[in-house]
Amino acid sequence: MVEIVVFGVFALVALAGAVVMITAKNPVYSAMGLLSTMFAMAIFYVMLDAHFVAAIQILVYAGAVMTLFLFVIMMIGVDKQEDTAESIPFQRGITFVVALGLAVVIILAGRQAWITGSDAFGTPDMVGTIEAVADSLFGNWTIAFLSTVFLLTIAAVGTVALALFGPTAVRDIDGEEGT
Amino acid sequence: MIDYLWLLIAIPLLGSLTLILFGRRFGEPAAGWFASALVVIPFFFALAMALPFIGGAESETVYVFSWIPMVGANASLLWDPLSALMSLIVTGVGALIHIYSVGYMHGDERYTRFFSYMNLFIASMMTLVLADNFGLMFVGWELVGLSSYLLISFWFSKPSAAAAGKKAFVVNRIGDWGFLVALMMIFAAFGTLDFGIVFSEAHGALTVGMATAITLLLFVGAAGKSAQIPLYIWLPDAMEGPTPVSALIHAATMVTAGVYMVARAAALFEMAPVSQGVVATVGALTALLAATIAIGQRDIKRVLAYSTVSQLGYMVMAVGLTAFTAGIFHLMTHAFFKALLFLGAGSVIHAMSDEQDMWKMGGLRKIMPITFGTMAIAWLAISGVFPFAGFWSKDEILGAAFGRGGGYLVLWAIGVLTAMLTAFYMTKLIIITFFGEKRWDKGAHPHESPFTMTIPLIVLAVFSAFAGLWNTPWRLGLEHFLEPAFEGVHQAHPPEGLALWTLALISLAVVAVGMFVAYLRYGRREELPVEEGGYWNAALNAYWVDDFYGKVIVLPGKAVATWLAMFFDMKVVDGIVNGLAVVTRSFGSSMRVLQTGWVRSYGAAIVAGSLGVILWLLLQGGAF
Amino acid sequence: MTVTIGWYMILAAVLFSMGAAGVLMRRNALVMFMSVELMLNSVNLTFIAAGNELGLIEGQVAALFVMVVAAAEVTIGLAILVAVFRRRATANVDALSELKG
Amino acid sequence: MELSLLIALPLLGALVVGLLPKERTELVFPVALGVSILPLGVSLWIMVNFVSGESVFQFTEDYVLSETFGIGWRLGVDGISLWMIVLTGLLMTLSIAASKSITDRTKQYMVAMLVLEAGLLGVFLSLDLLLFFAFFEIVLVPMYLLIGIWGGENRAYASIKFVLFTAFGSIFLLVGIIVLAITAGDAVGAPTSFDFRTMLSLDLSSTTQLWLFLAFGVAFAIKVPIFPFHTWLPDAHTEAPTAGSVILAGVLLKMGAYGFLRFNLTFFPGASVDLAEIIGIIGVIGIIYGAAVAIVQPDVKRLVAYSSVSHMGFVMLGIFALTSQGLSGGVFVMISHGLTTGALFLLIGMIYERRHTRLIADYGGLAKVMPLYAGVFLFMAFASVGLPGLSGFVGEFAVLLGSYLTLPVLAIIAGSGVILAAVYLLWAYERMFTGPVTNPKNEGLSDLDFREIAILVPLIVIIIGIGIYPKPILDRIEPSVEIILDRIEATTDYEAPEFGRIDEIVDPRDVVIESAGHDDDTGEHGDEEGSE
Amino acid sequence: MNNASFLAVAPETVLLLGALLVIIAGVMLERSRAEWGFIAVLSFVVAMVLSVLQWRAVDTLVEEGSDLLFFSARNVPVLRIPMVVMDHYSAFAGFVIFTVGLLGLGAVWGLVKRVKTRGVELVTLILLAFAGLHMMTMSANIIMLFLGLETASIAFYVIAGFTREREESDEAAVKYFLLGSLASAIFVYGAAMLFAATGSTSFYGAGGMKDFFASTIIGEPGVLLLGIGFVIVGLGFKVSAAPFHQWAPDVYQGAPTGAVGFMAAGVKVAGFAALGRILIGALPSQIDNWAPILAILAGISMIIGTALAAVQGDVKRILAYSGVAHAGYIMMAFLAGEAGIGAMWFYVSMYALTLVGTFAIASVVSRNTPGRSDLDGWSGLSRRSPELAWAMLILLLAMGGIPFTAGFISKLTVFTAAADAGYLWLVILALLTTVVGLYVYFRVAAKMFLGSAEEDAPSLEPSTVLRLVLAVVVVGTIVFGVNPWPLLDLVREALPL
Repeated sequence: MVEIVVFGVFALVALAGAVVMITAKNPVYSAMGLLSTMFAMAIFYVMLDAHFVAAIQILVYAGAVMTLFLFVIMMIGVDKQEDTAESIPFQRGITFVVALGLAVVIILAGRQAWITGSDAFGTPDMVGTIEAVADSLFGNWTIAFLSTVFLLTIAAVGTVALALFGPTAVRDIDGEEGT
Repeated sequence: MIDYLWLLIAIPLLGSLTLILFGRRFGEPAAGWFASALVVIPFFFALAMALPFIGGAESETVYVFSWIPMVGANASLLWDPLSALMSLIVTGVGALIHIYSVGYMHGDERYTRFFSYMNLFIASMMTLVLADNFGLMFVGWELVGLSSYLLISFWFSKPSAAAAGKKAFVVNRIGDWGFLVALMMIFAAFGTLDFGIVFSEAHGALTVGMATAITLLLFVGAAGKSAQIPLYIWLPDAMEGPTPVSALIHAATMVTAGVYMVARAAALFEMAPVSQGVVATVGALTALLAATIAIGQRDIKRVLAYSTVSQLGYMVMAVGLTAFTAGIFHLMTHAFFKALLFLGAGSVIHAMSDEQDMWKMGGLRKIMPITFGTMAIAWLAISGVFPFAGFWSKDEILGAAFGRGGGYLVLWAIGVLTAMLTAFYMTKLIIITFFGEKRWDKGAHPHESPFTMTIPLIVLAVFSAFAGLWNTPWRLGLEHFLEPAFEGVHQAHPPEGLALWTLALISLAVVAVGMFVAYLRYGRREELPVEEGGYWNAALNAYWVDDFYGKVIVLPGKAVATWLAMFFDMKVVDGIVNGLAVVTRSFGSSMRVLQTGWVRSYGAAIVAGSLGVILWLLLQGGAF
Repeated sequence: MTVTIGWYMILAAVLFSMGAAGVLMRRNALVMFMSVELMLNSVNLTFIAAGNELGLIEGQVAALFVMVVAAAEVTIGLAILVAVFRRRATANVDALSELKG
Repeated sequence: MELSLLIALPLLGALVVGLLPKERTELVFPVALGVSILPLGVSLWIMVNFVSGESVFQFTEDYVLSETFGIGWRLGVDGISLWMIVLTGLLMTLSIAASKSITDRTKQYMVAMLVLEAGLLGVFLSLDLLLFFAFFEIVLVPMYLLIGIWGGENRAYASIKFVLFTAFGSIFLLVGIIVLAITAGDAVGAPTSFDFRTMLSLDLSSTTQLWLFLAFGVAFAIKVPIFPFHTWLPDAHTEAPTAGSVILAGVLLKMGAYGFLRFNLTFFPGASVDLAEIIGIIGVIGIIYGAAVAIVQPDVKRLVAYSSVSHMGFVMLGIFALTSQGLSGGVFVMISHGLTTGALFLLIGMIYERRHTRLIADYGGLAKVMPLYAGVFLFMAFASVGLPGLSGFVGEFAVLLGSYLTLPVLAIIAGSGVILAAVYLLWAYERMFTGPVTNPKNEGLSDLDFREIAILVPLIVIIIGIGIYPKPILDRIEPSVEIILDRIEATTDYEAPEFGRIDEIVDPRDVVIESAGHDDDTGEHGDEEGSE
Repeated sequence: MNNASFLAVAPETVLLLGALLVIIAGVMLERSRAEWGFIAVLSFVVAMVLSVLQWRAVDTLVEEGSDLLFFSARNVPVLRIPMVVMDHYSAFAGFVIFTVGLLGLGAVWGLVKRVKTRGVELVTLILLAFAGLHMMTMSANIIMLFLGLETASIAFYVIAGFTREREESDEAAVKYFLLGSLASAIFVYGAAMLFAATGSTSFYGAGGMKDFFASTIIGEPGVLLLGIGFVIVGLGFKVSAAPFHQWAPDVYQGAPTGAVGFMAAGVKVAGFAALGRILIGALPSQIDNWAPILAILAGISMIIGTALAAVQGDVKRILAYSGVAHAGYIMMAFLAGEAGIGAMWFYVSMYALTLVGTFAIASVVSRNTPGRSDLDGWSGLSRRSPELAWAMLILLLAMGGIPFTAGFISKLTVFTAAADAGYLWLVILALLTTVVGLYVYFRVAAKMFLGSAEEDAPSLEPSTVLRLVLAVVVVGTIVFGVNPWPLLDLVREALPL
């Protein structure tokens, strides 16, 4: 029963956050909406025995990512009040229909059975423990884990490359391919 | 010797090629004499080979080489009395006209080209005559058409000459189409075009209906070449060519090819009475029609042209009556006297500095005695005055018509009427041209032609006078001669005995009437009668048949072609093609609108697309 | 009545759709990007819920990797957005519609 | 090897021409001309060494390229393709010789011409469907460039129309080939097989035959072109440079008719018999329509282009008459049309170089100014009209006589095409060459020079030669045609008229290359004999 | 782990090392381009060699009957989830991808010079991106695949916006990034659905998707179908299949011309390889579910791609839209299931070659007026530079599917595969669009050969590197057009496990 109440409350929080995010005229409010949704998510993760992920969710997402977002919003520092009137013809209608349709179709598709896979090879004892995650991450998933190095390097190099391009650099490139 | 039969074709052909390629080196008059020699030689060659027929020699087929063997059309030649006779006429008259041309064409800038064409004609005509299958005959048939085209439009700088040449070729082609279809039918029936097989197996392989169809189509071809109704219109225009051409091609030889062809296919025509009737009727009507037109013509060559049409009508009538020998007989005599008439006319025109209007001549009798004398013989011959050549041949035809009886009596009547008209207009021609006042234009200095021109006239005059004696009712020399060619063919003959004499007398009587009327009208008065309005106008314009064809066939045809080309082809057929392209492009352009440039609408497409994809998958996968 | 997998899945589906709606509705590039993050979060929820139901740790691990990806994406994404929109003093993506057709 | 050499020579030539130093432009023309003579020589060598009446495909080559896909470098020449390659070699040499006036990007021009030649030769020599299609398509590219770069005013439109129109047809051909290849693959236990021989042994149902016939047919019909797929032709012909028009009319159109002969009749005999009448009707429409439309064309090139439509109608009629004479005649018309129409385009090109107009109305009285030119033109016009003694007649005559046996009404109507042919060509001649010289611009025109005469003389000689003595050609065509007929008779109820057919019946399986795999069909052989 | 198993990830390792060395050499040691450029080239070459070695190693392993094909499944029984698979499929993909990378590096070299110091970053990004692309193809796990996908995509987002002096470049980067993230989210949602539906993120191994379907028939396929659908959409976006294609023209046009070639080509190769890995490697049993929708998407792609390409006035957009159409053609190969893989490989690798080549040429043509790629700029190219014009012509012909170019064989094999699978209607549609496609390509050709150059247009001299790239591409196009058979036999073996 408690479970239901908790789920209900945080589901409402998550949805409300999402609604705020996609409707708020001020991007800061949007960020706040997303933040609350993420917190609600973390709660769900805990409820689903994914404690480590929940922690990461708070630390990385709510902590780092959202901060970054807010920072950028502040930095660009404009459009405090976004005009929410739609300028693209049919866009609103399409959005509404498509989003609603997507939700309805997904839900309808899963109404019989959301899980059809088998857990024949499952490791139920270990669910929810950080050890299990670690075991997996540094065992089976080592390669995947290592592969993130590419992502991170790119993130670093890419940011540098974009940042290096200052106003002075605008002028010095007059064409693309040289001889 | 017979193995070298092909030389009859090859020699003039060689001459033609030589003159085309190296003509300039020959110069004038060597080219003319060279060309003439290459016709004279075949003449004597043919003569040498023809003589044995008198002794009753067998017909022979000479295989030269294989041409289109799969349709049974090979280059193989037939030497029988009929082809021999035709060969002699063609080379003989041809040689004379060549010689005549040496003088006549003097000074023409394309002198050698003229003779090369003339030689080409002789070669083509010999091909036509000597062919032993319909295929090769058709070759000659078309090639004479080519020569005719080239020679009619010889003076191509004159638009009328060029147009006349084209007209001749095109109208002939209409006839050729009939010939061609006939050949298809023959091939379908016999599997070959070979004369020997076709004629000998005709009775077994053909039904009467088929024979009728084939022969009628053959006759369409003949009507084109021999200028019968309704395809005669090209012949008068063909007078645009030099006069020797008119004499050789459009009087003596080529135009008789139709008659020759019908005679050649006697075995087929014999099987088809309906065709006989049609052919004979068309011939008779053509004879009459052309004669009535000839009366009203003022141009000396056009008179002769219509006269030719008329005489061809006689011949066609003859072969239609199955009086093949009579047809060929008239063909032969006509070749002599009509060639003579044309050459004579040419001589006159030559003398009058290319004036052709008879109304501007007159009184030439004394200035050009030889021309006058020879032409007078021809006049008597064509009019059918005893004992000149035309009398015998024409009477045989009329006799045959009478002999067939029944409906053919009408044709006989027409023939007789035509004979009277012929006598009338020929007399008129002679009188206006040679008698009476001098009505020359200023600057005309008539003179007698040089000997190269007069000698052929004299020779022809001799033949015009006496050739008829070869086939008189008492001594059927020609008929006997031609017998092997018409072996097994039942021919129509004139009645015998008293009837024959009566008929001859009737003929002579109407001729006399015709001549007398002409004399009354033109010979007795100082002033020529004014011939304007009414009938004269109609006759002068040949009853506006040309205009009629122009309005009914040529103009609508052109309109249809223009519509097809400029509207249907460009707008409809091509319009559909271009329309498809336009549709494709406009589809692309309209799709372009969706590429708005707004990233959010791209996103909408992606999300909507995914919705579509999963919907399809779920529906198809049976998840709903 | 307990909270079943279906509840989470439906919630995730709704959040995913809302995220998608956000991308399509908002013209502020940052908010659009946030909406994408929302979508990724709903994916994570799906992974974890399914992993939990299946008794598999893989769901959690997958979610972790999605987070890593999201983090990297955010880094580059914000770098791009900053670089682009600093010059224009706007974050309106509708202004970027020179390329079309 | 000879056939590979034949295809390779022009390509090597193109390479040589392409590698000529940039600054030595004066070398391009003589080198290209010299190079183009080589394939002509080889094709003549093949002609001389072709043994009439022996095994049908000769000089065969068969190198498997891909076992899996059943693709091979399979070449062979029979009595039909023999003449096509000789024609190609001849016209190529002549049209390169006639391209002296090309001064813009000459090198690229010559390369395009030589590549075109290789493609054309490949089409006629391939005995592998994929190879055939490849050559069939590749021809578009050099032709596109020839029309597009060196063409007339409206060249951009004409060239792209040419490409798209013919490519549109080819897609159906490709579908047909793929389906056939898959079917053939099933028969031999491979994914696909493009071998002519394998396909020949297929026993297709009548519905399949019909659809495949149509698929192949559309492509070939457009190429031929058959009414109403002809509208690319006048545009392409008119805008193409002289050599382009010559090759287009002389060889390219033959690809379509050749395709009908080689593939449609052989692979789909049942459908061929069923559709013969319809195609015959379309062919006759083409004859009359092309001729009628030609009459009023103001542009002499367009006129000749439409005359091609008319002539190719004869080819189609002949082919689908399904008689020995019709088929042989059709092939002969193809040869003759290549020569005469090619020559006419050469002639028009020569006058165009002097006057830069193609409008009939701009000329008049030329015979006075250029007597030699006028004479040759008239000669070619008569050859095209089908004057006996020249090449045009032999084919048309055989076609008409042959088609009357099975399609009498059509043959009769088609016969009237000879009238219209005389009308349009002679009228055009009349307007261009006769009468007084009306346009002062025409007064100073020079007559043919030595090079031009040298180009035309071979054509004149050949046109007369094969018109008078077509037997060597017919002798080689006939056995190949008989094979086709025999196959049709063996697989359908149809019986071709016996007139003039060759007696000894060659085993239909000898159609194919002599090599292994012969024994596989023994069973079928028995059946065929039984049905005969 | 023995050598064979390490070999599976060796190319990535080499590229990573190469990238790091480039950074070290270029940024820290401030070495010249000649030196770190050499390192980059070497990395690609070594990676290519390693791909060949992989292929041969797989041959041996298959002969020995070993299951050493999974990098992480061998000696640790408890670890049941394979991450990486080394099979002919990944080896061939590797070779193609690294070839494209090498050629792309050559094509982009001019840009590298132009952007001066930032060239190091550019090259690093390229190396890493191609490592990511290959990861997509060698993954045995959908999360791993997603990682590869994102690795490549993120790098490409940056490259798309690299020449920021042009406003279009900004726009391209933003569009690519926003839409790319959206598509990634959709893809990964699909991955989650597949996880829910099959109980595994892996394709292979015990309990992997393939194994799961071998023993189970899902009664309620809703979630599975959602998973398949979203995965197709996600990858469909990457390969720019309609209706997920709209980013492509804008990004192609805005991104630096020299880079578009390898970006487009690389993503196409890897995207289709990934699609094949999932659909045919993991879900071959579901072919009846996914084939029809793939056929529909293929059809839409062809129609939209060609129709829109026909009305474009910009060469890069033309190529982008034609790329949409080509995506449609390539998708046809999948309809035949495993039998179509060879066709897919042939098509996609040959198309990748032509793409790199065409954009390389485009980069030269637009050199004098930056970013200019409208058709008029190509007018009279055959006079300004006959070599470039003819090279372009051959590549265009290849794209149009003209015989004796690789493009013809590509189309032929793909169409044959689809026809064999019973999709004759799609083949006919494909051929019809091919004709319109010919119009598109000949239109460009017409500009080059028929158009007249502008008065002041200088003649163009491509750099030696570019010449080399073009030579390889053109020769490859023709060689594989004339004699594709060895390659065709090879790719028929390049099947996913």
